Amino acid sequence: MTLFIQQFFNGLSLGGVYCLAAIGLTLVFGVLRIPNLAHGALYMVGAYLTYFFLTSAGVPYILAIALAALVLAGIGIGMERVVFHPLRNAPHTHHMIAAAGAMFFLHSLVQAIWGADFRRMESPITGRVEILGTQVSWQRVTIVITAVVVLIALTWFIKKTVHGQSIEAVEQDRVGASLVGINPNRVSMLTFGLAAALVAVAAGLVAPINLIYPTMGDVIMVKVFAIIILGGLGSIPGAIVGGFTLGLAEAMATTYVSAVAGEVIAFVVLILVLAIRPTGLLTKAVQR
Amino acid sequence: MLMQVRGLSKTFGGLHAVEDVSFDIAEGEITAIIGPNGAGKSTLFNLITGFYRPTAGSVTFKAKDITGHPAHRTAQAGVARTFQTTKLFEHSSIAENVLAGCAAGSRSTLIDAVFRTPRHRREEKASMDKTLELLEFTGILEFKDEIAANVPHEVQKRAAVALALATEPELLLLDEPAAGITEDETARFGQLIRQIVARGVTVGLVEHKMSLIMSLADSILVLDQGRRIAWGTPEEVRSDPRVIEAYLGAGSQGSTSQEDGIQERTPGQGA
Amino acid sequence: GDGEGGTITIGVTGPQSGGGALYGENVEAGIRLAIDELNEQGVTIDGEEYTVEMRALDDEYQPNAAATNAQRLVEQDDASVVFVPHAGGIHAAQEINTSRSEFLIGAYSSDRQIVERDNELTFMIPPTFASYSEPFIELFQDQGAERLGLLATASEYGQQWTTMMTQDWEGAGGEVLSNNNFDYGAVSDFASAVASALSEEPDVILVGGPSQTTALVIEEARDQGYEGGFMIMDQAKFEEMELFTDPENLNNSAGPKPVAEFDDPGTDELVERFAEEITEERPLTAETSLNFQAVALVVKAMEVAGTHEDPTAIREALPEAATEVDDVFRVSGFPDVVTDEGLLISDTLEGAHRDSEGNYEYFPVEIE
Amino acid sequence: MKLTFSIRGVGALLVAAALLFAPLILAEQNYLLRVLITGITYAIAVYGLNIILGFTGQLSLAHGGFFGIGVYTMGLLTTDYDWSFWSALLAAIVLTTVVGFLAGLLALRTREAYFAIFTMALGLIIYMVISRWEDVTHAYSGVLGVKLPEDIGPLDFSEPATYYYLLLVFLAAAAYVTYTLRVSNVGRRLLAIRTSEDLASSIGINVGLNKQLAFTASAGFAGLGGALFASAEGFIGPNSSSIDLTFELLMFLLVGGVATVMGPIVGTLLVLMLFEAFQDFQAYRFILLGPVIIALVIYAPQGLIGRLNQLTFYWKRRRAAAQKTAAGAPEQNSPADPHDEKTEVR
Amino acid sequence: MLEVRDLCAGYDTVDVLHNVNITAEAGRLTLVLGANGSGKSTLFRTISGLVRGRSGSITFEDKSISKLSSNRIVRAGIAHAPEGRHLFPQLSVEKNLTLGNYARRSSKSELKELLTRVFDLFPILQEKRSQAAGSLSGGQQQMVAIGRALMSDPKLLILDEPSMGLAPMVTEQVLQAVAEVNSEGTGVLLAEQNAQAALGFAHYGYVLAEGRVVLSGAASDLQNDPEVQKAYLGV
Ligand SMILES: Nc1ncnc2c1ncn2[C@@H]1O[C@H](COP(=O)(O)OP(=O)(O)OP(=O)(O)O)[C@@H](O)[C@H]1O
Ligand SMILES: Nc1ncnc2c1ncn2[C@@H]1O[C@H](COP(=O)(O)OP(=O)(O)OP(=O)(O)O)[C@@H](O)[C@H]1O
Ligand SMILES: CC(C)C[C@H](N)C(=O)O
Ligand SMILES: [Mg+2]
Ligand SMILES: [Mg+2]
Repeated sequence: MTLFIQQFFNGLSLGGVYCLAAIGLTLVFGVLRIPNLAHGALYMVGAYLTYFFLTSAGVPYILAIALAALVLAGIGIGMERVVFHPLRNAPHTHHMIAAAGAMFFLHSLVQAIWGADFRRMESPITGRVEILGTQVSWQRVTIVITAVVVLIALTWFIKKTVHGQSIEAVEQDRVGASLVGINPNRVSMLTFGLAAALVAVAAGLVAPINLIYPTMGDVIMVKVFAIIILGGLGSIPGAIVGGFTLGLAEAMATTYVSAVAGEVIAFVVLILVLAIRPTGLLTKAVQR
Repeated sequence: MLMQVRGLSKTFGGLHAVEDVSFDIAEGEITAIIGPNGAGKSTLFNLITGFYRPTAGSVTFKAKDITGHPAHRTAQAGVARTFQTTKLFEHSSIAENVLAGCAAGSRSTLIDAVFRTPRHRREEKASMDKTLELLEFTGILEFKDEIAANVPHEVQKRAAVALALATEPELLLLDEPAAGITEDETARFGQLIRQIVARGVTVGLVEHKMSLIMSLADSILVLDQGRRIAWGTPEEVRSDPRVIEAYLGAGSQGSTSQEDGIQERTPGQGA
Repeated sequence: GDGEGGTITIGVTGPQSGGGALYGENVEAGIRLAIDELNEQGVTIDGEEYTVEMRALDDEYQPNAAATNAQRLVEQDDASVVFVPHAGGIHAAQEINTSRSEFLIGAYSSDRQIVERDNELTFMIPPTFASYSEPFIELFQDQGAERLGLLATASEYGQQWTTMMTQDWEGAGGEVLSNNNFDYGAVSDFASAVASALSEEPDVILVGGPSQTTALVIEEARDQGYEGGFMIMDQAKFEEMELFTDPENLNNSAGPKPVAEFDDPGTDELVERFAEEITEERPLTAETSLNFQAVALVVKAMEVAGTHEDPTAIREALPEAATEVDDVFRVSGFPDVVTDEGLLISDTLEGAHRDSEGNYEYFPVEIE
Repeated sequence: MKLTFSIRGVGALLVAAALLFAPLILAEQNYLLRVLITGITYAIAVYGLNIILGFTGQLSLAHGGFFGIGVYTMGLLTTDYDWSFWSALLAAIVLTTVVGFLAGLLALRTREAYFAIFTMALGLIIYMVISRWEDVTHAYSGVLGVKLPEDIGPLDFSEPATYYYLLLVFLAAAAYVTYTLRVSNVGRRLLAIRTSEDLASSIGINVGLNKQLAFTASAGFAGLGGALFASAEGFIGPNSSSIDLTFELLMFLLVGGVATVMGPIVGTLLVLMLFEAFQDFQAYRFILLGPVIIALVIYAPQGLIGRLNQLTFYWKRRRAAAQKTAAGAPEQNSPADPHDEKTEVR
Repeated sequence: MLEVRDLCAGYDTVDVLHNVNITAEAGRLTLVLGANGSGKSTLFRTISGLVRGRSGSITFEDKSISKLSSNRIVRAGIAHAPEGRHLFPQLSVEKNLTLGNYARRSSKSELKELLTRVFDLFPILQEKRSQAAGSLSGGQQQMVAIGRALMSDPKLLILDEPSMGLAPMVTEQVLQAVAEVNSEGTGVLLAEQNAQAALGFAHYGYVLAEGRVVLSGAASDLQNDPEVQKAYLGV
């Protein structure tokens, strides 16, 4: 039973990690419909930036994350301008390949700057808390709480603010959007900037429980794509459900089946869900 | 009767988009369907052609029950349609569009194509001939190499008809074929429809342009809020107070007067 | 020497980008350091002076890319020796090195299959990992350990280690618990796998993958309250792990001996040069030191054979060359013998045990 | 009509001639021949990807996996089970086709992004099975000594050039099938589906069935490519079924030109040669290659062959227009509506 | 208010408009007639910035707008209900409408007023306010498109065949409503196939043929022009 509870919390924190990493992608892929394969690379750059501010520039942890988010937002915007904006009328496959090009570029660039070494980042959030007889680190608790808070704030932002709605409008009809006075370019940039900032926060929080290295984003990215599809594209509640489902499924499969099962479970769940509901768990009413 | 529709219904959530509609389409005639916006006309077409599954009711075509058959089977059985927002293969040329219609019905397989069997060559030739004939017939031959997305509205509408005809249907359902085209053109479109009937294709027509309806239709089905409120000859329908109230409005006389611009129709065999 | 006579190209194909980039960098560092030293000393073959050069291509750890690169190095750069630091690449290169092209493979992988293929143009640089099995088991069983947990990385090499250890541990009368191996590089959070392994209450756990991730796995286990021992596969290095986790977490573990602890004549100098010329951010490890030795060995073999172009002759000269290599190149268990199979045997190889106080003890390991 | 055909015909002939004489030109550069050989096996798989993506518009990310199934069927059957090359080749095609068919039943229920991610998951599962099912696939240890084709009469396939020509035959077949698709009713049906499934089914095209067939055939080609790859390489590992491979295949296709006949081979060889050329920049080559890839996609979104076809098409149009200037025939042009999402295919 | 001078415009390689001159006065209803493909929509798209003009000038309230992007043009006070509608199909009718006010950022009460006006005009939309716009009937979608343009309370309203797909009764209602909006002071630029009815409301009209203005004049003059009568009035 303690094993179960322990794994439950492990799954929960893993789910939190997934959710945090998924948020930006939900915006960019789910809402703007750009399958940004470089999202994982942005996550990685976010981790390096946090690391840089923390160690080389010596600023405090929270500030380091904030600065990294700021810089990464700039990078995200640059990426939108240089890579995706020229492709706005091209099919999504082209976005994918261009994003892959951007991903290669970022991997190489980071390796050129920081080398291929593994790095470890210390978080000031230390110690563990005992919940139901199991030990959970504060860092993990922080991740889960941040994930939930950010997701709620974002849902609110998208649904309730004019800005949020403009993102949806641009996704659905660029011409229509510009005809009501929305600047589609600005919205795209805003979305990319926001997505990048969020993924930097995710990376900054997650980095201390893992390592920093140039390909660290690859693993998480595939899972994150799975999550937002599992939940239903563009659905933020879907991303929450998807993220925590996969986190828990992985923890449980690892415990009660095998480690290999833990690694594949995400994809098996995805396939099962889509086989039954081809448009994901929580989908909007109308398909285009 | 070429087609019999009985008690057809469709609900979306709580909304009865089409409710218990029955009517017939007689062979060789033009059956028009009119009604206010949102009356369920397009939905009715979607039900007949298998794009939606009816919640109740039946559709019989050539004495065979086709209720709920998927769209492609309905099309193969001989029911073609156009869409309200004109749908074409936008990035292909007009000729390629019509060729696609021919290809849809062709029997040849990849094996035929790979080995260039006589059947394949025969079909290729036939498709080409048919395409040119249909473009000529619909009067858009000169646009054959234009990309569909770039030709004027009215050419698109005609191309959509040619594409539908390429599948060699017995029944052609047209959803607002004359929307957005000039009066002048509308009249010529009326002629085209008449020629289609003359080819032996039965036509079902949804349209808001009463000039067209009144001059062409052999019988008219009137829908309002999903229900049938009238079904009969143009004369019957025109004078039906419920139709006037729900659809035509008091100014309806004005629109029918435009009938003059259109040739006298050939009398149908009666509804 | 100036090497007016020409150049000898040592080919390398390894991961320079992607997940294996660091590993590839370390290998290349060893080769580069050796080459610099060799050029300093001068290389004379058949009376002519040569400059040695390294030409390295990126294969992203992919077997077929490695083979293509090797062929390219041989054809375009006239390399007669190509170093390949991963089992897959070595196997793929072995498909062509005696037929479509001719070149000697400097195989840096501890997978024994490499020398079992009767490929006449291969020599295997590191000790086979099978060498560690017996001493590790003895060490922990002497301490009373019975239950072995499995928590290694799920790469080829990890799986083979695990299979070997499972057999040997059971052979020695111990109990092997369920296999919780997972891919260290593909899992975002180790906590679950560690928790599963711990739930069976092992006395000792087999871990191992890249040092850094291994350190994290060990740390996670300690955090979850595990107090038993660790057997650490030879890929992970104590000297690196110490930088990634509180060294106390590593207490009560056995693994390969840190390079810096070897008493070979060249060790100290190489440690110093590594820090100076490569990086101070990470310690010198076996990836670097073993390849360093191997380059010296193979160039010496060229001198002995009197040719730098004939791979067969070079291969045949290896055993003799092993005895003649300069002391600076002897750093971490320099081979005394090169077997016909292509194994490099050193009788000074040792393993390390970090006891519960955090002190290291070394024990002999016999290469098999 | 004739004119365009001949321009394209000449282009195709040039490529064919280059491929035919490559072994003679590359006599001293075996490694480039090796790159070509690998490239051709990939290109065959790319032709497969082209069927599903180019002709029905569905992005499959399972093709690396299908390729892997071909690789391992060939690899395992000719080693552990000692089958002959030819029977293993047949088995590989059959197996991938069957797997493709079964996968299609589920995958094709989804569309667009969902289809892409569904197939990506499928590809990853295939990869996991291959890389973890030790007892059967030998996992990361890989498979050694995959057989080359048995000699046929005087043809000795252990000679790289001979094997190369054998591959060329398969490649030509794949290209020919694609060509036939482009100009036949079967291809028209698929292209119709790609543009609008609703419209396609309204004219009687069985969308589900056609997509299913396309996906199945597409998987079969990937398997064929994989099987040939395994034999050409001799040693195989799980890498040859990875998701990275899928993206490489996709990149080859997009650079060459989706839905074109020559795109797959031109794109594949071009990118591979580009990769080789950039090797000199070592680890940092992607600092250059990344932007190069992005630029290719941005400036030739229809791919190189697609772009060339478009140019010949314009040229033909302009001539036609010039011939009847008097009539003031409207000119062709590409869609300018910012909402147009798909690029032209011809 | 709106001055189009010597405008040439087109797509990639086709020229559609040739030296078009058009003026839309404030508070008046200006009608553009023309056969299919004569360039009406292209003209409107160029004015609202969806298509870039090649030469010539467009000024609105004495400021050049030919270089502005369409979202800036909306802010300047021009609303365009385009051909093809360009709604946001997955958003609710109400969201579509409120987004129509995006450029304006009206206060809550103003927004409510504008919404009421649209709902008064098209009562069915009130009923369907929370339904996704993409699931409406064709005519209902057309109503949303017009309504959305009205929501920005523009100075100049450009309507491209607003009656397309509308039932005859509604067509009249819509034209009536357009006239009403116009009489409240909003300038209107209208393309409409139902020339008969439209000319009745319009002040001034232009006839376009093959991208050129071939005729212009007061609506009443056009109504009596034999050419117009033949081509557009079906007389
Ligand atoms: N997919 C759907 N989901 C929900 N409601 C729908 C859907 N499709 C149609 N409706 C509703 O059903 C009703 C009938 O729509 P339909 O498109 O059949 O009308 P119509 O008679 O063709 O009108 P129009 O003349 O405007 O084209 C409308 O109220 C519409 O909102
Ligand atoms: N996106 C486009 N690309 C190329 N040509 C186009 C495009 N859109 C329209 N055209 C062409 O421009 C010309 C003018 O079209 P436009 O749509 O402006 O005419 P219109 O008067 O609005 O006609 P309609 O009554 O059919 O709406 C036509 O010949 C048309 O084929
Ligand atoms: C420890 C190393 C010598 C093993 C190496 N990672 C390999 O691929 O075989
Ligand atoms: Mg309708
Ligand atoms: Mg228009």
